Amino acid sequence: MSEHDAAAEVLVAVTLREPGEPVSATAIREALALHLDHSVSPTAPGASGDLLVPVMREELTAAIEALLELDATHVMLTAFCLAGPRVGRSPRVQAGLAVEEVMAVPNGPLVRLRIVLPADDPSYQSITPLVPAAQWDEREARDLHGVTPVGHPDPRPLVIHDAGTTPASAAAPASSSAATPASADAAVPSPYAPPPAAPAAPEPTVPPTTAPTVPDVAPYRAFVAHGDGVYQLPVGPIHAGVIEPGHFRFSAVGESVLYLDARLFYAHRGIERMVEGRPFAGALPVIERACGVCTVTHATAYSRAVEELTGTVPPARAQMGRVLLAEMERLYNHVGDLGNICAGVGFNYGISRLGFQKERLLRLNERLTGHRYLMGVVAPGGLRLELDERGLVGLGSLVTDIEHEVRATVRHIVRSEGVMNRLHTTGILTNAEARRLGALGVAARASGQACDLRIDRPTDGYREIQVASVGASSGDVAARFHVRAQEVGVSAAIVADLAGRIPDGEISVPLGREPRSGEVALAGAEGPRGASWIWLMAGPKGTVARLHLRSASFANWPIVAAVVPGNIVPDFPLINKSFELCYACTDR
Amino acid sequence: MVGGTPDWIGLLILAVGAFSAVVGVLYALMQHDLKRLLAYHSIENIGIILIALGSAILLESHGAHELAALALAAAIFHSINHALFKTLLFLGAGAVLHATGLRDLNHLGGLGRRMPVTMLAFMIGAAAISGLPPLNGFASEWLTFQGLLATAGGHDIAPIARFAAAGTIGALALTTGLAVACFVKATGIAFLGLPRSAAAAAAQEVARPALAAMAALAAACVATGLAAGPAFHALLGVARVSLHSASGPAGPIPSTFTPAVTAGPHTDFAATYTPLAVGLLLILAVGIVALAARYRILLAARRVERIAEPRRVDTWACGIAPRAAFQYNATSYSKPVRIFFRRIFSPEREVRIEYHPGTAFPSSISYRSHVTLVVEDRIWRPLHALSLRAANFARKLQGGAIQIYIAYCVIAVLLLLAWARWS
Amino acid sequence: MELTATATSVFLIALQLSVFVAFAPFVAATIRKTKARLQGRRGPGITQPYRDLIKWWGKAPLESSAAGPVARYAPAVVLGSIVAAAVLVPWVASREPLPGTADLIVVVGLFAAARFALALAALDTGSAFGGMGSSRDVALSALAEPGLMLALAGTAVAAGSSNLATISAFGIVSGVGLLGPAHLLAAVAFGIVVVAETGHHPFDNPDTHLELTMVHEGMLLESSGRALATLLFASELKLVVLAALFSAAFLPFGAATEIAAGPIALGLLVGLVKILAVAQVLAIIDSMLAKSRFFALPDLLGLASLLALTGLAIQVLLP
Amino acid sequence: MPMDAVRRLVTPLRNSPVTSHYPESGPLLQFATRGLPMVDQHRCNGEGSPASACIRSCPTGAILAAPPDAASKAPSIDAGRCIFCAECVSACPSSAIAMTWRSELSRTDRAQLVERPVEIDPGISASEGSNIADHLATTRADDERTRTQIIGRLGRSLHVRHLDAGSCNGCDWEIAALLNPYHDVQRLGIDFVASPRHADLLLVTGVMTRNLEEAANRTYQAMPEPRLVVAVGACAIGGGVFAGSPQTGDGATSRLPVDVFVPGCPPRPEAIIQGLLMAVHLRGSGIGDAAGSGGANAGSEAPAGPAKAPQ
Repeated sequence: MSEHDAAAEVLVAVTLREPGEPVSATAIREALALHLDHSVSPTAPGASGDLLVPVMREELTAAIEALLELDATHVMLTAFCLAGPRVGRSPRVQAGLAVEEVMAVPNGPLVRLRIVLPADDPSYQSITPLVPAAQWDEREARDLHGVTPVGHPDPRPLVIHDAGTTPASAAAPASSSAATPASADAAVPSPYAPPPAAPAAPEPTVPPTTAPTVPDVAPYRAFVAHGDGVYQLPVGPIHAGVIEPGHFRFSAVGESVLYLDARLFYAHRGIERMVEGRPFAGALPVIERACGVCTVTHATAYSRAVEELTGTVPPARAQMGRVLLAEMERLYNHVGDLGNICAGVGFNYGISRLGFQKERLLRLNERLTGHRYLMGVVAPGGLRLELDERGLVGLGSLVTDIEHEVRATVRHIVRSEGVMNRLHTTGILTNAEARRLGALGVAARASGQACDLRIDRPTDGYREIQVASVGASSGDVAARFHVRAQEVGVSAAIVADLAGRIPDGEISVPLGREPRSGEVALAGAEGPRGASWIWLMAGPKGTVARLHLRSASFANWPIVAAVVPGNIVPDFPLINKSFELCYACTDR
Repeated sequence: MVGGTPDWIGLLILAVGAFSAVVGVLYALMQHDLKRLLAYHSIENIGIILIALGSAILLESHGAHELAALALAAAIFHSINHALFKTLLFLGAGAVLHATGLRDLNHLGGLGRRMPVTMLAFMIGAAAISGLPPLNGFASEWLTFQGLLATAGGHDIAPIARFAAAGTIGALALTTGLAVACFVKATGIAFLGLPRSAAAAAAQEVARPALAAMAALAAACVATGLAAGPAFHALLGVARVSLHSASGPAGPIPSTFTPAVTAGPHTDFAATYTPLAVGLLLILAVGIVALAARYRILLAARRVERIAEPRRVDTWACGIAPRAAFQYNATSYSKPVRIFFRRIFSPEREVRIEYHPGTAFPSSISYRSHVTLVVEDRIWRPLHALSLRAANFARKLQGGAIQIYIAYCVIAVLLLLAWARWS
Repeated sequence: MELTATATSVFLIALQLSVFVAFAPFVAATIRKTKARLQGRRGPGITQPYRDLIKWWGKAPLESSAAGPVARYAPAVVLGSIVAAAVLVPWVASREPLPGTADLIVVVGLFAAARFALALAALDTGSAFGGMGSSRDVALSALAEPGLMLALAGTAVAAGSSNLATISAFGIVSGVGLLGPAHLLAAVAFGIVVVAETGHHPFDNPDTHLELTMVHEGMLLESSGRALATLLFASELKLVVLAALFSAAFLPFGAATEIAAGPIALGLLVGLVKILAVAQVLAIIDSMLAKSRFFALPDLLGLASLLALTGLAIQVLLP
Repeated sequence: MPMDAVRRLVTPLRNSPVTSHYPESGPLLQFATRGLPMVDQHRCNGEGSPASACIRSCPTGAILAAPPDAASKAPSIDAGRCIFCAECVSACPSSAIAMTWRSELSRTDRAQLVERPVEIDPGISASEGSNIADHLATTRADDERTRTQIIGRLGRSLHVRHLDAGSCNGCDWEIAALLNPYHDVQRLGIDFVASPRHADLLLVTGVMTRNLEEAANRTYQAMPEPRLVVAVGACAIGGGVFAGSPQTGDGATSRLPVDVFVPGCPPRPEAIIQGLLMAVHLRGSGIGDAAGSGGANAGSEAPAGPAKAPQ
């Protein structure tokens, strides 16, 4: 057996996808008009090339059906407050709450279906029966903004755990505390005010976007199976290893899992609310820390959203630098995840070898940016800090060396029958399920779904480089393992290629025009776990009016829960690690 | 019956015994009805008795009279022991039924707190039937093993019989291992942890006479275990006489029997087990460790916290409040065995999921499982019915006077002795 | 004469028990150290298990709200049973430390008693993980039992007794002649059972922090302080006793055949080396193999039984 | 295949372990490493008022204005809040703030985390670089002294339970990195355990979100005495960038009695080891040993006034 065969046999290369026929905005409008009673008002593409389509609240499902016929996929659903007269382009929009469902048309623009809800009845027909991938989005929007999806199959609280038991203080209006972070120390007044404004009296820049009413939900109860011999296995929120908080309630009979109810959002810090009213630059440290290991992804998505709102084009060095950093982020995550899969089966050789290679990658990150997790570098307008020249020198060869080590280790793992026996056929996510539930990233690619923002909607430096696409079809833990292993090679090649040829010049430019209040931009970035999206609405004077971060983990978590039933209890950690999702960027 | 019987009958009895033992304990493991569980264990124990009987026949037919007597004595000893601990266990199950109205283990739990004497007695019975030293079940199983080892090692015995005995050793070992699993399940799920139903939470200890009966039987299990030497000696005499009548003169009765149970030193196989020594050693070791832990007399830390009683805290449930529903139940406890032996059980399960209309989101999930008792349907149904009747009979006895239990035991022993003597 | 025999017995028991007790954490430490070195790291020091045990022994006790006397006293029963087994197994000398008791079935029974107590204690706390570990442990041990008994039965049949001292002495007398195919098959079967009973790969992962995959440690999750120290020490001691059992039954060479200073010292030395060798093999297995799929384990244990039975068959069917 | 396995097995034996010798040797830093910023009080022209550029630039309020009666108007830096973003360095009009490589900043006292501006003799300060180097030399000597003291007290065993109280995951991954072959904390007698029943020390990361308060309290209650709490990272110390969010508390101190504070965002692994060793030191000196109670609270003088955990 040759060196690579073992790893390659399960791989179904989906490289060089046929670029489909581009779908124009006009085509989408026509498709929508077929399903809707009235003609769709011609809206010009937004700042990020997206299409805003205001629809009546009764027409939302019809509009979605129209888009689904175009093979559109769910991206996110978010709610926000439409206070003030200047919001939006549609004259029908007056005030109150609005909900936007964002869908991506393949080879076409993103479509934002916007419905406006009357203040006295902030409800709409749930789209989850139609778009199962929107299940958590709708529950989150209800918890945080009070918009009720009527007919949602799972009306339990999601984000605010004590909703329905005590008045959720999150839903209480608190615009001043949201506009400026309250200082924990009285000795430091107003530590972080908008630079140009007077620090003393922060003017209430934007009204609170949260609803004034407590969402009408019942207290949370875990969903469990019933029957003779069924017991509930509680795991978390405090896990046994060094793992983030999340509660998993298994309904099981002995070792067989019947159902898994995942309760997350323990680490909900209210990030989106915190940044409201902050200047664009001021929101960055918080967004960056939505998740400590997807910092480049989130910072890039946010920066691109700001750049699109302000019409800023980052300099070439920054664009390539972002690619380099993103691939470094993917590298250390993937190598660590491969090691974690070994930990899931207790394979000490893989754990230690890959653990050490990950440590080496983190060291390279620090050499390059001064931070092991690459925080504080990517910023709106380009990069905040210069990439360290000493870090760039030899980066390519070091990364190549690490990649060789990783490949050798993976080869040993693949040849170790005991390990592969556990990975094969465990935690299967079928192609159809992946599509139905809106899987992203490695999870989707290992189930035969070709989805990669770097290829589908390239931005920054990705427009100038060729990213090889890898995938597998079996959708089990082994497939995800192999996809990651292959992607390590792809990323290492990109880093090795770019490290020596980052263009010289400025690392950042000042932000361009000041966006109109109420203007919205959408930007995504492909992180190690898949595509993360930022939905950003500008407030006055270059501030954040409303921000929604839909991380890749958020989209993938319900899928983990759906994949586990039918497997046995001791395989759950392995399945979980093969998806390797963050809790932090899901919970925010 | 034992003496002069052809080999094939011995082999047949051995095979039937091994089969009965393994199948009995496996089916017992699948039960979560306490009484049915115990009833299946009767099949297991009959199997063990048959194994001893089979080896006795094989040994006898090859002229190893002394060892044959040993094996036959083992069979009788085990039937007596079985009568003791099985009665004790049925009484315990009856007490549970009386206190809670429940026989389903999946609804029990935490009874030990409210019924400590019943728990202790049941636990002793469980340890005895699981064959744990130094109790009586271990003594007779030890002898059964000795009979098998002697058969497997006997140079004059036909190879096929020796191999059969060797295989039966494995079967008997599997049986004892599974019996431990089954009785940890029965004891642990019923008496330990948190109550799984309101009835279990409200249980009250049964009346004193019933407790006395259980205590007496538990004491008998311990005493028979520790005094296995003399008991065995007496039974050996019976067995010898029985064999003698059938197959000519046996060897002289050895005078070397000590309190130890010895597998005759006169043949090519010998072993000794001194229950009293092992029992004392165990009590000593456990006692020293327990005292050391209680008073921390060994390796006391530099600064010993003066905490008389342990601080009580919620059972760790990963950061949430513990609940009874989080505990393993009887079905779950034996699930690994059910899957290990799925070919025998051909388990079926039915997971019924109802969905929210028009979606793939479940609105309710219910689970049912069923174990097909293939062996039972085809082979063991009569025996099964018999043991169930025995179970029902024992249940009728539960609340009653101690004389009845004693009478029951005595009758059982007398019947067995009679069988051994005149068959 | 009688007095001398008793004194010798007492001396042997004291020697063996104190060496086992003092040595058990060290054996555990060598396993950890070897594993660390095989992973390219320095690993914990050789005294670490001692420090851990002393530390836990000195900590304040906690008791779970659901637990009762079973959880409280089970650790003593567990360790007591293993200690009793430690007394019975002939190790330094091929002679019963305690006369009339060194029976292999008794030793196996004592292990079963320890398992019984621990499995019950795990259920007493009302913790899902305790029940899970307990259920897995008794199921695996039940399947390991035939392999264990058949492997030992092979040696018993060969020696004509289930007395371990007799078996050990028979092995020494037989010398190299002992190492026939039947013996080797039984030894391999017993080795598999030792791996299963001590909770090493592929049966259990002693290093895991994932409670869902635990077997043995799952039962210990609720223990704290002295109970934890007792149970951890019991499992360290169990490994030593199993290794000693292995050496008595399958590799008795080196054990003293007469009671004199020289042979006893040699027996001690050789005995320690054998136990350490068993431990190192476990460490290497841990480093080479992954933890197996839970429902693949019966195959492995079935293989052990089959090997042992084959060994026995060779013995009884071939003259 | 078997040859493969053997080769795999013996490779690490041929090479010496990759494990670091921290704390005998220092941490492995890079040129670019961003440690705690330092304020040069002579260069600082600052009026030290809240309006100063550095104070306004700091996203976490880690730069504290000098008290009105202080001789120098230069601000202090609160290591417990600093996220090492270097925003203040670029904001300072007089280049009085510089990044240093100092990353091992653990303290048992919250108040000690506030770093006063540095006294540097203006005569020597010919160049900015030499000042920083001098300062670094003295602080590193301090750190090394602490380290050697700590090693003297070690020789015990420490079992650690990690508690994520709502972190961004960064600290958690650095804690996980402690187990990799390079850091390998097991060599120091430190190990991570699955059950709080087995633990001596609770390693807390994150801001203590409202959703986790109950779980955090349960975890602490589930630990046997004596027990210690170490707060890792800016979030656990005082909320970090998330301070003031209505969904969070202000770090572990708002619920648990913290004994050792480990600043950083996230702290480098060596810094976490330093914090753990400092906790071992505490145990050795008896500070964390009060049985039955929540343990002596070494951080009680912290400005945030950590609450004792309810018993």
